[in-house]
Amino acid sequence: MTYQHQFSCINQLGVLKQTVSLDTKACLNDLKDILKYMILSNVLDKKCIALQRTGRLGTFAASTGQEAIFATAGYLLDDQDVYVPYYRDQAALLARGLAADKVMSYWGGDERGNDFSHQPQDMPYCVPIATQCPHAVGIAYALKYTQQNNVVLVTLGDGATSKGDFYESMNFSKIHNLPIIYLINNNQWAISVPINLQSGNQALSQKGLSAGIDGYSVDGNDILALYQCLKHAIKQAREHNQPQLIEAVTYRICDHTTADDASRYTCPETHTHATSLDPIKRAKLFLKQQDHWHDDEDLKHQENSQKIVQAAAEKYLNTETQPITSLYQYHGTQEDTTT
Amino acid sequence: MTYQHQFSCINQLGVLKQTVSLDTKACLNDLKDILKYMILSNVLDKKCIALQRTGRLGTFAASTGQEAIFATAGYLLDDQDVYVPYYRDQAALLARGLAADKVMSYWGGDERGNDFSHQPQDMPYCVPIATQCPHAVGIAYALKYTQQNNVVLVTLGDGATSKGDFYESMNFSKIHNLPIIYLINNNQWAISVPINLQSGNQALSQKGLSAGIDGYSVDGNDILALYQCLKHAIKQAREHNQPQLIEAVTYRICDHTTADDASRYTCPETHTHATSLDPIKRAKLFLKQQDHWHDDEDLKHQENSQKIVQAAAEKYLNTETQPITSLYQYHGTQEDTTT
Amino acid sequence: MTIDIVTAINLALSQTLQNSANTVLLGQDIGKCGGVFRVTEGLQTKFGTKRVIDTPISESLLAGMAVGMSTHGLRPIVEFQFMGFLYPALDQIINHLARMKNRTRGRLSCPSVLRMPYGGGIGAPEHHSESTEALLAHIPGLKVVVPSTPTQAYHLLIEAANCNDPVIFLEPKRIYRSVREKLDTEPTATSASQPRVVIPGNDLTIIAWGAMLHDTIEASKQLNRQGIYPEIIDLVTLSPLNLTLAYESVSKTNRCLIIHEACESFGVGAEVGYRIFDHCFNYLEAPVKRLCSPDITIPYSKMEHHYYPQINDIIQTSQALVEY
Amino acid sequence: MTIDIVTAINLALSQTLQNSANTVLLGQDIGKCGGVFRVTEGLQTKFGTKRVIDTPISESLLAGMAVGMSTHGLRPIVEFQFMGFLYPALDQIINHLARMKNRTRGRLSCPSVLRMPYGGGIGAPEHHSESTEALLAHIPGLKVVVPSTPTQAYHLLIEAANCNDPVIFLEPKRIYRSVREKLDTEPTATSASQPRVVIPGNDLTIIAWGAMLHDTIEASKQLNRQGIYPEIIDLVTLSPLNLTLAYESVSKTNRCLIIHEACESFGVGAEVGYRIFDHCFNYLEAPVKRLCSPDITIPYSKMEHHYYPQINDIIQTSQALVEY
Ligand SMILES: Cc1ncc(C[n+]2csc(CCOP(=O)(O)OP(=O)(O)O)c2C)c(N)n1
Ligand SMILES: Cc1ncc(C[n+]2csc(CCOP(=O)(O)OP(=O)(O)O)c2C)c(N)n1
Ligand SMILES: [Mg+2]
Ligand SMILES: [Mg+2]
Repeated sequence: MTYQHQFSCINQLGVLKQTVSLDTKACLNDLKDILKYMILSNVLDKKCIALQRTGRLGTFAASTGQEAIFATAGYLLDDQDVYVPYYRDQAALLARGLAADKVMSYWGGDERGNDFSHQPQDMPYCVPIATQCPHAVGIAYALKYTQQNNVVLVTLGDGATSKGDFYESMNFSKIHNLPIIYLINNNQWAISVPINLQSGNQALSQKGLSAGIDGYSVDGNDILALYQCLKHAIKQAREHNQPQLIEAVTYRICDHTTADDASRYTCPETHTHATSLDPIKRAKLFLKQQDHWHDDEDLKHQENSQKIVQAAAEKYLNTETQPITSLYQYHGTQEDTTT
Repeated sequence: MTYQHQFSCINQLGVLKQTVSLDTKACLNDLKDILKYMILSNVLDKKCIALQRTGRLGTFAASTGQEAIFATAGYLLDDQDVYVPYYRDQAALLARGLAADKVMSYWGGDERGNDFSHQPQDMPYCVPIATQCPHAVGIAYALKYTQQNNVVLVTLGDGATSKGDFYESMNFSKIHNLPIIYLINNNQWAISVPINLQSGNQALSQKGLSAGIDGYSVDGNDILALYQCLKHAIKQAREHNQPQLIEAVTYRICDHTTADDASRYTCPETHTHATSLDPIKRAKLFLKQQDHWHDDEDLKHQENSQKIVQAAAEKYLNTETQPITSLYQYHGTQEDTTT
Repeated sequence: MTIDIVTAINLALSQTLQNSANTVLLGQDIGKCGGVFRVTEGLQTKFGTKRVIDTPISESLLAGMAVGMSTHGLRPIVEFQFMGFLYPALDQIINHLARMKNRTRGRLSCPSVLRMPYGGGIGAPEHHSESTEALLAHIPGLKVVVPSTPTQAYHLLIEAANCNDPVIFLEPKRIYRSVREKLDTEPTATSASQPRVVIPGNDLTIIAWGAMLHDTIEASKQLNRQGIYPEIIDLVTLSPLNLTLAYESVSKTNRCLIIHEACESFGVGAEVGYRIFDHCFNYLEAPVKRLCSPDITIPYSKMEHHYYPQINDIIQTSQALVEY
Repeated sequence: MTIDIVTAINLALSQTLQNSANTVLLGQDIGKCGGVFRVTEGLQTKFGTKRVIDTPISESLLAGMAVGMSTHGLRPIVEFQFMGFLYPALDQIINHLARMKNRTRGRLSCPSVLRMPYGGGIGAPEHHSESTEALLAHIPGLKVVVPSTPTQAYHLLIEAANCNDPVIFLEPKRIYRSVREKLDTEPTATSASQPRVVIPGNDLTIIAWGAMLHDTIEASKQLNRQGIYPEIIDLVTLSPLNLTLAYESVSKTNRCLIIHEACESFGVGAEVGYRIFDHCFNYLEAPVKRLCSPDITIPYSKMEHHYYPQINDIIQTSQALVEY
């Protein structure tokens, strides 16, 4: 029972570390797909911020600089697995098949943004910090109970690891050996509270030890490290019902949300440095070196994403608001007799 | 940052392990005093159970078999330190100076049982599991803030280590380096739930690792091991503001409370074995071997305790109930202007 | 053969586990121990540890797991050991259990039952006598029910277990063992959660539920001897409120008394009282009265009889109301 | 120079920190960031990180620490970021903060203030618009206050900070910046937490607080033009309730309307409405009416104006009441 120090595979220049072996070509194809979702998420972020600034969207939480974590997680799960997001997961949801206009719909203040018809078993956005963890445990129990061979992946921020729900959840997951993966987006900030005022330990992955769960810390800007680590964790959870904890270390180079102004509390040098570690840039460098991405693709996928996002925005802006009756429709207070 | 495997100093026959050195005579004198409180607590347990069985006391939680943990903790704290109990701490409270009739008063359903005038800064009994931990953190912060050189010791059960409050508390204690000691009475049961259904890890002391706090597991029936370990922890907390976690491993050889019937869910063999490990017996054997306890003292201190407890029972039974006005007196809803 | 409320609930749980393979029970000590009040006695032996789950002490987790389980095909029935230990779970209950269906526009819903003993009068330690049903009743999306007899408890629990949405099931622990009757397992024509007239009468309407209902019936017997005949209504469902029966009754009796053991201010009696005032404004010959506990913390056991309304209080308040 | 409510609270906090060395502030983002609404702006720079403490995300811990700090010589003022995130702390608030004094027969008490923005109407995301004050009002031992103007906010906070017992301080975030006035720091003759008549009138009594008070004043202006003159009462303190002023008013106007943005059932309006019915029974010419939000979950921002009572609703309900 240990926690691993930060695991990484490719350096800042996209160069594969000598110790790492790339198992298959398939992996590189996967990484290429993941990169596309990262780009899409990045473009979507910008659009949503623009919509918010012009009064056409509510408060929005971007995930700029953290795309690799979410895109990889969303991509690696099977269709029948259950993804349990918090609120910064657009890259994962896109990789799971969510239409981009749903993201706008949600942040635009429309409950229909949570209608994940692409993956109807996925949980909706979760705002109260860490409260999604117990849900994930309940789902994992249900999956194991019905002997489905599926797993649950739940995400949370570094700030969320301070909250009781997270520990209580891990504790139960381990006692009952549930197929669950906890994935922490350690972006160093919880709004304005820095990680050293959030936790007094050396690594958040260490928090798994309290429950007897193995924890891994991984470079959250390193698409290959994330890929390998998440793949391993999903396998452990799926095949051995071993709960898993992964801390992906990154940096929130965006504001917390559009309601925030990070310049009030961050240090410009750190910000600049963090920006230079951008996971999209690094993934491109790496895939180019592996001959799986070509110069013209930068532009092509950027434009493609722009088109998708533009179409989504139009759809969102042209959507009628819900009928007033919808406000009253979904409160369960009627008895019924289905068993 | 590690957790220590179970630490013990004397074996079941009271024989000092070769590796252990007894620093001072003072220690043996202390242990003798602690033993007296253990005996008193044990006698008090029996009396309270008898009072409950005859309808003269409400539900009562004994601590039979766990006396060493509480008596040592209560004894080792300074007068100005703050003791934060849960509900099984009578041995500690007695060692802190609480009159035995107060224990009866509390379990007899009288709020005045919480009037710890002997140590007015100590917290009252705490029933909702683990909720005393955040109180202890607040107190530790207050002590450090006002630069008092005192520490807080908070106790909890093995079951309480499943609750969010415990983890949230440790996390904050470490971030702010507070003078606090968490002492777990791991008596293997939370009412009927055994430790393996309560936690999936190897040792409860490991839970400190989540917060970056060093944890120790100690034989909770070994008075010398407890003494050394608690003394060390109190020193670390007092002199270095390092929060400490101690798991004292023991066994609840009594029912959970008088409302419980442990025979419904425990195994008789385990119970018999656990009884043979009784800390009072072992402490006597050890102190006799160290020439700090003599055969006639067994009886003497037993009788002495009986006298104290009998007097307490009489006082309790002759106490008038509170005036009805007292029910209305202590709800703070009046403004005032003291600053 | 007569049975008590504990046994009735046990039978309803057993029946539900038998009929619905997706039902699971969660709670502290509900396995071998059978729960601190023995409500789940024998169920783990019969249905196994996967379906009757002894949990760690993590109330917030339990409610949160109920959310995840129920959105994903299971039908969890959670036992909270005492209502005073429910509070850590309120976050999950208010923010998720009650809202998931609305949040997802009906995509995910939370069929689940949260059971717990409530109320005092058994001489239990601090925090074991809570009656804070008003907190739950204020939350849209929750149904809050309270049985007061074994047969009713049985049907109410079966109904709750079959409900497609969350139900808070409050068990009046003071009468767990004292109220006995022959169990009638035949489904009733109307829903078990409908309010009902327990004793018809013409002089005033008394509304109660749970353990207080039985004190009210007792008081009523004594009032009868003085020629006062209250109509007694068992509210059964505290939220959503259905007061049709109460309005009819008060329109006839012109007087109304509401009884509960929670403290008075902002309690369930405020809502019921307000609504009756409002709807029966032209029928009332006296103000609607409440008989509740005072606005103080529940005293420890030695003094708790100074807290809850006692049978004599019911008699006196009723007399005063009739004479108003 | 006029100031807004945020600034008034900031000044009151600063004043309190200055005057009382034992006062500490606790909360998420209250340091450098100055709080998500900037209420604590500049205070950490001025009073240091030991007194203005940026905490981890652990609401339950914050309330629990307030218990421990306040029993041991400090006077904590805790900021909860939004009322929707208070729920994890309810256990500590209900079971400890409100009860410690009673439990220890006065040996330990909990002088502390729990501040939080409440209410909707600012287009915030889910869970950021809660108005569940009724849950807190039902708990004996807590004082619950709501300011509605800058000067009142200032004095109310100073008073809360000086109170020897816990005070829940609810900040109407919708009017944080919109209501401005010249700050009068002179202590008032009466306690700031007393209900007050905001506008005298004879035709009906309207009771409101927080942000809704201002909508009520706005509606009143329009009603005046129609010859209807409501007497408007700002309740200020939701618990413990003091309705003396309201009874006097209703005895004069014979009509009463209560307004709040929480959902209707089991809300504060139920208690206030019930009491007025009860006390003013012989004076009422129409039933006491409530104008509240419906019993549903607060909609996301696109539809929230269909939820809260709007100015027009106040006008129409008032008209109907006068014509009753
Ligand atoms: C229980 C709770 N408390 C407070 C908040 C307000 N809040 C929203 S986001 C946030 C910070 C979360 O930080 P982290 O978990 O690190 O996630 P990140 O936003 O950095 O991805 C806070 C405090 C909340 N949503 N829920
Ligand atoms: C929050 C909460 N949930 C449930 C209970 C009921 N309860 C009382 S004692 C207990 C078991 C506690 O076990 P542990 O922490 O191991 O302490 P022990 O009694 O064994 O010393 C439980 C579940 C409670 N008091 N508080
Ligand atoms: Mg973060
Ligand atoms: Mg235990």
